[in-house]
Amino acid sequence: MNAHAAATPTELSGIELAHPIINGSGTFDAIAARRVFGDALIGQFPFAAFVSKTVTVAPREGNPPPRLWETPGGLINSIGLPNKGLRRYLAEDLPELAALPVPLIVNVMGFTGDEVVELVSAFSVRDEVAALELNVSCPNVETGLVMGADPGEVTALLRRVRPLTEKPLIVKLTPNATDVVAVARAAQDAGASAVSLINTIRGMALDPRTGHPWLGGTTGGVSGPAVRAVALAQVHAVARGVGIPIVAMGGVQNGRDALDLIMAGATVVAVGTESFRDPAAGTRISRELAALCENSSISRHGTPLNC
Amino acid sequence: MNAHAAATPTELSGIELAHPIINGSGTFDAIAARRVFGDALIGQFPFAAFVSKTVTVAPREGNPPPRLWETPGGLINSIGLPNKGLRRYLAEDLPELAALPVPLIVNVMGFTGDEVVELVSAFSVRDEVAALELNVSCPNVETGLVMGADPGEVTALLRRVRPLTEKPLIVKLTPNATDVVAVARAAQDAGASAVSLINTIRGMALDPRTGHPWLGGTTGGVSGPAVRAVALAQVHAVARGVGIPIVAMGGVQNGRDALDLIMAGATVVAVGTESFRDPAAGTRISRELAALCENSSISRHGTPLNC
Amino acid sequence: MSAEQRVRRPLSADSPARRPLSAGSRVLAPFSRRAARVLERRVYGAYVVLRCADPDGPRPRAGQFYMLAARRWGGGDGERPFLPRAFSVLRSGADHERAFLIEDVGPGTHRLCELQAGEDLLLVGPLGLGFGAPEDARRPLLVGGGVGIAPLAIWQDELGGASALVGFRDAPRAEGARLLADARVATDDGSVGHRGLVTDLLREELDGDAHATVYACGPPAMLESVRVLCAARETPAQLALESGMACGFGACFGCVVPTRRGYIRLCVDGPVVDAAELETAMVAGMGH
Amino acid sequence: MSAEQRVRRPLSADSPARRPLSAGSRVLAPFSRRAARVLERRVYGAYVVLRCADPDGPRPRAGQFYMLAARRWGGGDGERPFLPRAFSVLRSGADHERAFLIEDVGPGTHRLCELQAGEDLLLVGPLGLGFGAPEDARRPLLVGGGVGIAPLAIWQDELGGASALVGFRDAPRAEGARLLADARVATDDGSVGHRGLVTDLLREELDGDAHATVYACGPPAMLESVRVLCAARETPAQLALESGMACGFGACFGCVVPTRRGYIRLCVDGPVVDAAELETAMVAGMGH
Ligand SMILES: Cc1cc2nc3c(=O)[nH]c(=O)nc-3n(C[C@H](O)[C@H](O)[C@H](O)COP(=O)(O)OP(=O)(O)OC[C@H]3O[C@@H](n4cnc5c(N)ncnc54)[C@H](O)[C@@H]3O)c2cc1C
Ligand SMILES: Cc1cc2nc3c(=O)[nH]c(=O)nc-3n(C[C@H](O)[C@H](O)[C@H](O)COP(=O)(O)OP(=O)(O)OC[C@H]3O[C@@H](n4cnc5c(N)ncnc54)[C@H](O)[C@@H]3O)c2cc1C
Ligand SMILES: Cc1cc2nc3c(=O)[nH]c(=O)nc-3n(C[C@H](O)[C@H](O)[C@H](O)COP(=O)(O)O)c2cc1C
Ligand SMILES: Cc1cc2nc3c(=O)[nH]c(=O)nc-3n(C[C@H](O)[C@H](O)[C@H](O)COP(=O)(O)O)c2cc1C
Ligand code: FES
Ligand code: FES
Repeated sequence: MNAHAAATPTELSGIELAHPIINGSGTFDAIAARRVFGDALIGQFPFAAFVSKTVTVAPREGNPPPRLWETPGGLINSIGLPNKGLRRYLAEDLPELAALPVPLIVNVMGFTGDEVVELVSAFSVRDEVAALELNVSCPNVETGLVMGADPGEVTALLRRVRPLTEKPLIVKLTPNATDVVAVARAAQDAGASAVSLINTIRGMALDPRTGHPWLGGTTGGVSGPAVRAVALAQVHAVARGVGIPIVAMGGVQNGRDALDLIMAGATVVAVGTESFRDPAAGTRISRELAALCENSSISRHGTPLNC
Repeated sequence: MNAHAAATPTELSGIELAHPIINGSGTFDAIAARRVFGDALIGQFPFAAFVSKTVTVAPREGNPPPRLWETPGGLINSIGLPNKGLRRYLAEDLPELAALPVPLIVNVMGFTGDEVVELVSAFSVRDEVAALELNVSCPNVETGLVMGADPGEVTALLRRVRPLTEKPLIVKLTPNATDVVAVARAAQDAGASAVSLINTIRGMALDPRTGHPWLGGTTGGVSGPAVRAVALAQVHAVARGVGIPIVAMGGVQNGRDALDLIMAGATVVAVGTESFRDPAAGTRISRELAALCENSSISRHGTPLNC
Repeated sequence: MSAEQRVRRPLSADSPARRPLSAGSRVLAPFSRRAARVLERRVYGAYVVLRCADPDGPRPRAGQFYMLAARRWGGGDGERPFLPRAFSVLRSGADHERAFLIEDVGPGTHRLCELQAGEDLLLVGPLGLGFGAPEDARRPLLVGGGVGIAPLAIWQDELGGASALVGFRDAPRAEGARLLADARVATDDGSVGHRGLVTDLLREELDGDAHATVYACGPPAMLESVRVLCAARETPAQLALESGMACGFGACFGCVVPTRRGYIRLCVDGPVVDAAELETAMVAGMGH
Repeated sequence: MSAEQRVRRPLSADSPARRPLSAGSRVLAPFSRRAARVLERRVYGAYVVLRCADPDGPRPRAGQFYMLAARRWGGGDGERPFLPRAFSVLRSGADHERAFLIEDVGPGTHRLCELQAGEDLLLVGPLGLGFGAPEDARRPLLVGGGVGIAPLAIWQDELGGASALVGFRDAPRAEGARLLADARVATDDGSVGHRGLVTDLLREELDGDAHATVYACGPPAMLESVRVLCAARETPAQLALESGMACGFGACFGCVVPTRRGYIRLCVDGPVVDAAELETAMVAGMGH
């Protein structure tokens, strides 16, 4: 394998990317990483775009600790979307993130349609932002349905917010749904520019000493290699159901895992949990992917691979 | 830990069990194991009840190979329910299984309501059978909906078959559903004696040499430790939503894992994939569980644990 | 041979009233996974041979296999292995010693190849149906490719000698030929013995005298050639096949291979199969 | 000290206009995981000390930590570990040598304790904010419990000496006291030194002379006692806390502990925290 193969530039809904590897929302904080690693972070930025952690309208402290539990080949997190809220994010973080050498994708979540409108409108006018990712894995406080598990909810939401921005809108699907393809199709039909999947799978752990739920948030979401096969199945199914680009993620640890998702239909691959093990994993994975693509005779549907 | 703690007898819908550990359907073939291990299998039978692989009305060859793919801490299988069909199962296997030293639970699946009626009626009159488990994770060939993912389908099915037998009816839920609790509640309300979960989670793998789906059945189901946290979350949620007993499974490897599921609300715990690594795993797990319960001050809702 | 039990059973359970798919027989396995201390680790070119002590296990039949694992299984490449791996018994010495031949081709074999004397092999077995004796006073003829030589070594021991033809990719692998007595060697690159395929040697042998029973184990393409060569000459052949296995004792239904009578579970109805039962020895998903 | 960079930054990113939660400072970490060869593995009673060569890493500040893993990570108890584990730097010698003190309490520490000289530690770091110098010419007073002695050893080195009070569960653990100079020891069972808690010794010391800056690391209950004792005497204290960490560099938001100003990520805004910032040092999910 040629470890220095050239990365293949990629395009996602009009955004130019130097290679197909980006980060998963909430799994890399570029501002904190800059404090820890200094300017090396900027010089060796591991991702072709930076996806922010989910931003909500109101500031959130997040869930009480403990927030983490290790599982076989994976991790359960119940972080609870801590963030400083829209206003402070715009004022404090956006200018810092604009200094990154890659396009910025802001991930947002609203608990009501109005909140999503507010978030999309606010970021729509900011030049620092290349695209928006809608995290729809929360329950709709009005209907009680998990927005992202219900095609009707997704359609209604997109109908409202799609007209509000010219930026690409990526809809991040939840894997905790009977029919993920139906939700993806609803997103596409209502104007989503792309879909991203998978978010974490609902999981739980008990405190071995007490038998009570370990996580402060009671349940959490499983990520990492343990979910890779599930991610691949969902990406494969969604790719056959929609024509818009797919940002695929779930347990990617190396170039082979990334290539699998691309073969299954992804345009771009995101790395989450693996960055916790090695902060520069994104760089390694993009190099491994480039080397695999260069040396491989694999092509998708007879056309050369986007990698 | 006391490795020789006495196993606690357990009762499941009127069936007496010597301890709370049974096998997951399709993960132990007592007849084949007898050929391999001889009478030691009978003398040291590892489970407190034996659950058959799914029986269908018509004989099935199952899916083309390859049928297996190893994942991090788990396994994807696409076996495709091979079985000799109802008629030969009744004639050939049932008499042999009656010789086992534990109660027999027969797992059945129909592709139509009529098929389920035929299966339930046939086993209902056989004294060798202590209980029936309904595998409802297949698509209904009439409606196209996956029976086990839709509460309405489950209600309709149970309304038809519940009156046909006095034996306990255990409904095996699929984890690939938005709202597993709603399905469990539908099963309870329509007369299910118990529910069992989780079945395997939909997953996939690609052949690294070709990039095409590895499994003969294209997709398969993930089992093993990789799914344990997901199983625990679903069991915990279902236990809070229904009052009938729960047979819990998913990645159980040791007494601690079994105890977790019991703490979460299970009456009986099934072992699947771990038996592939050690055919006698059930015995070890039941001993470890007994030792943990003996030495532990843990109790559920203030009442002593059923373990 | 003390604790040994030999039983011949028809495939009663899942194929009553059928003649077995293999002439072979099985020895029953103890019912559980046990630890076998590694006594010696020896390198033969590209292969590792682990010799271990299995005081609680019976003496296996040639062609039977074991499911092997190690402590600290897992944590290798791609967060694997997780399941045990199948290995033919290479040799069964006195004093309950068993040997296995291993080629490092992935995370499971890699971990096993790391084991040193004094560490434990975790094993379940012996499993499957082994080779059956030659019929009609036919001479036994062993044909092996790569790690497929393993079951032939113990069979040669049990037969008290038999001609062996073995093929390897290259010279480091051809070191494996030392595990058989008087083997004729072929290598793909001609670095040792005949340049070409071991089936070239087989054709030559059978063209000389087809009154043989062929016992073959190796990669799918080799076995398929053996099957075709033998079929054309009506020479009986017993093929030890491979397929991906999760359990090795009939529990998972994952290891099926197609035969003229439908799918069989290779772990309980094989791994040795009469060539006449196969339409092809090319098994989907096998071979590297 | 060549490749070393020292920077003092306010917590600008997530707490602008706030004074830092710790008086400490950080040294930047190289941006990636690197392999550090284990030079020596030494047992101190119940603990293992790994000394390794980190030629590509800067010299850390006392109180900073590293995320550690090993090759063939995983495959231990419960199919773990998977994530790296956090360890305070115990000592930072000449020639880019670093040492870590490890107690085997689970699958991650078990695997690290297995490592032998010549094998690789995989590390990311130095991470977090270390200890800050004593203010007002107060004398430094080190208080450690169990593996909590680790960051105090390097701090004692840097300070050029400081009184140390250390507590352990039993005699095998009390061997760890040898890692500090002239430490007064307490053990729960009285097998070594004072029978009772290290905080008994601290109370005695502070009652003698409260003009100290206390540096403490140990189990939550001990740190909480230290906090209360110091607060009552208005003695400043810097506590090195623990919490479960997945990443160690602020990426996962998993390691939060509550402070008077809300949750902080212990890996970037700690692990050293001014005691005055805490309402309690009892952190949910920590301690065995
Ligand atoms: C009855 C029998 C006897 C055998 N005897 C021997 C013997 O004596 N000596 C010997 O060296 N070998 C023997 N084998 C083969 C041996 O079992 C395999 O080489 C071994 O299982 C490979 O495991 P691995 O983890 O090293 O490699 P794997 O990674 O499992 O790769 C092996 C093959 O599996 C496929 N594969 C790749 N990734 C995966 C995945 N994630 N999940 C599932 N499959 C995957 C590919 O086809 C690959 O080439 C025997 C096999 C059988 C069935
Ligand atoms: C900044 C910092 C510095 C540290 N310095 C040192 C040091 O110098 N020396 C030292 O020995 N230790 C140190 N520790 C503690 C060390 O990181 C832990 O002991 C280690 O992570 C335990 O890992 P393990 O796999 O051995 O045990 P684990 O199994 O992870 O058990 C550790 C604790 O985690 C919980 N737990 C149990 N199961 C799980 C699970 N599945 N997932 C998540 N949590 C679980 C329990 O509370 C258990 O007691 C430090 C920790 C921090 C945060
Ligand atoms: C600690 C953690 C925090 C996460 N936070 C978010 C988040 O804020 N918003 C979001 O859309 N996804 C979030 N995710 C999901 C990831 O972006 C990703 O979808 C998931 O982890 C699967 O990828 P992985 O297996 O590579 O980690 C989070 C995941 C983890 C592990
Ligand atoms: C190889 C294999 C075959 C299975 N076959 C069946 C089946 O026929 N019917 C069924 O209801 N469940 C079947 N299952 C699901 C198991 O009974 C069980 O629900 C699942 O494997 C989770 O448990 P585990 O993680 O302990 O294996 C099968 C699982 C495996 C791994
Ligand atoms: S390997 Fe499981 S049935 Fe053969
Ligand atoms: S450990 Fe990940 S943010 Fe602190």
